[in-house]
Amino acid sequence: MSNSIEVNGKELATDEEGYLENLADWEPGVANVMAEIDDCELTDNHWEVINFLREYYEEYQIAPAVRVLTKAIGKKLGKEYGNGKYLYELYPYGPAKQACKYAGLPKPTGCV
Amino acid sequence: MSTLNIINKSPFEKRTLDQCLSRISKDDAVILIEDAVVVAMSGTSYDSQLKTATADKKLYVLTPDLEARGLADRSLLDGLTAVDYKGFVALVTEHDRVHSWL
Amino acid sequence: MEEEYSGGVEKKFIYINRRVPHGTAYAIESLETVLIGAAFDQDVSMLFIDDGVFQLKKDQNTESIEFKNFSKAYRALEMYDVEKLYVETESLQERGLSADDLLVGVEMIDRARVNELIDQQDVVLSF
Amino acid sequence: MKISILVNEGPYQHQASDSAYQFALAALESGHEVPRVFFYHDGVNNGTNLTTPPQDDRHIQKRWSALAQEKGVDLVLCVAACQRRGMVDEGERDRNKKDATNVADGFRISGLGQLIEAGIESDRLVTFGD
Repeated sequence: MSNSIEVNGKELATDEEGYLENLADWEPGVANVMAEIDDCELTDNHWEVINFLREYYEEYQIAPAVRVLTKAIGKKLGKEYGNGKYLYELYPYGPAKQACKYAGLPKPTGCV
Repeated sequence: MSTLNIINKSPFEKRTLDQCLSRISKDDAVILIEDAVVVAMSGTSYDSQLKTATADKKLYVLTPDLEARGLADRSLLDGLTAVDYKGFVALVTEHDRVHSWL
Repeated sequence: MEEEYSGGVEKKFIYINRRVPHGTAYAIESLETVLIGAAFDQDVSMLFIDDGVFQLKKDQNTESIEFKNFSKAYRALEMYDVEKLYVETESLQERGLSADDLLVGVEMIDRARVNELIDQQDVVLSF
Repeated sequence: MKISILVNEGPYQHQASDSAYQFALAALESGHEVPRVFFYHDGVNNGTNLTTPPQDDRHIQKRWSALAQEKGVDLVLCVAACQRRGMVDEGERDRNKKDATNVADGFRISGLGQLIEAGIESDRLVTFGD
């Protein structure tokens, strides 16, 4: 029944959708392994988002809303990147779901 | 513009009623429901404080909750009006907003 | 209201917080509502009175009780365009606190003015 | 007038859910609309179909469900509160790989946005809780 991924020789428990059970298990290798499973190669642009999410979560203890994320990315990388289209191209399964998963943030509740 | 304030706690246990009364204006109203109805009768230690409040504000009490607590036949504090659920609904519509002091 | 909210109805919402955090879930659930509600582009205010002022107390450390330290999220409210945070002066004073004890910038408001603030609102959510 | 309701407490422990129900009934009888009742915090427990109160007690869940079926009141359970408290509909069962559901007829699970929307679209929002 239990799910897990293997990262640098360590077995890390995940839930059925692939989110880490224990957020403290996160290390950069986690994102790479998860992306591999999704057939996705992580570029620097992907990492920008992952790092932003981790810093944001560390500071505020919440995952940012997508519009807060887009605004922040736009501020960081330039206006042309500050839109949902850019984020969805990077994370076709949805920035909230997929990027949060790679970044080791809690699974969004599906609120709104 | 006026607010209907809902109080549902006994003032003998919680300070909610005091906290509400210290902030609302004379155009506002208060309805006592659930356990808050225990302060609606005359002769409690809240008597004088509530009389001061009813001097310029409208106070109501929900009859079904009063009945359930065996207090329906006691004389209500002067200036306090008893309403049923339909009366409660009417109060909600007559005021601009409702604030439940939970 | 005839219009749909998507049609641009903007109402004034006030979230009134009157409880100490952690003993009950009201503080965090109020905050979650505000954060979700921010997506609706309404005019949002948060008011902290009575024990609610403790929600904004600096230096909360919830590690030992194994709770999430959601107090940090109040500092994110600005990014959600929730900029109107009011704290009642008397509530702070009664509890031996001052504005310096708070983890975020707020507007102090006297008890006598609380009613004025509530009187401007369309919807009151109290937790 | 459109009057929506917020219920923050579960059944039986506190009078809040009963008060909300009596209020909703009176509002409908007075000719008002009750477009939505939103259940938050422990209030989501009002929507479980697994309760079996004794026959001489009121059946809080069935009463709410009847209100939904007979009067078209939209009963919404907050998804985040449901996930914490084990309220599961088919969507949540599949999404979180649980093996059962317990959301009663007439109730649906959705987000907090439904509460905000009720606040925007209704003329009044009345809260019942502890």
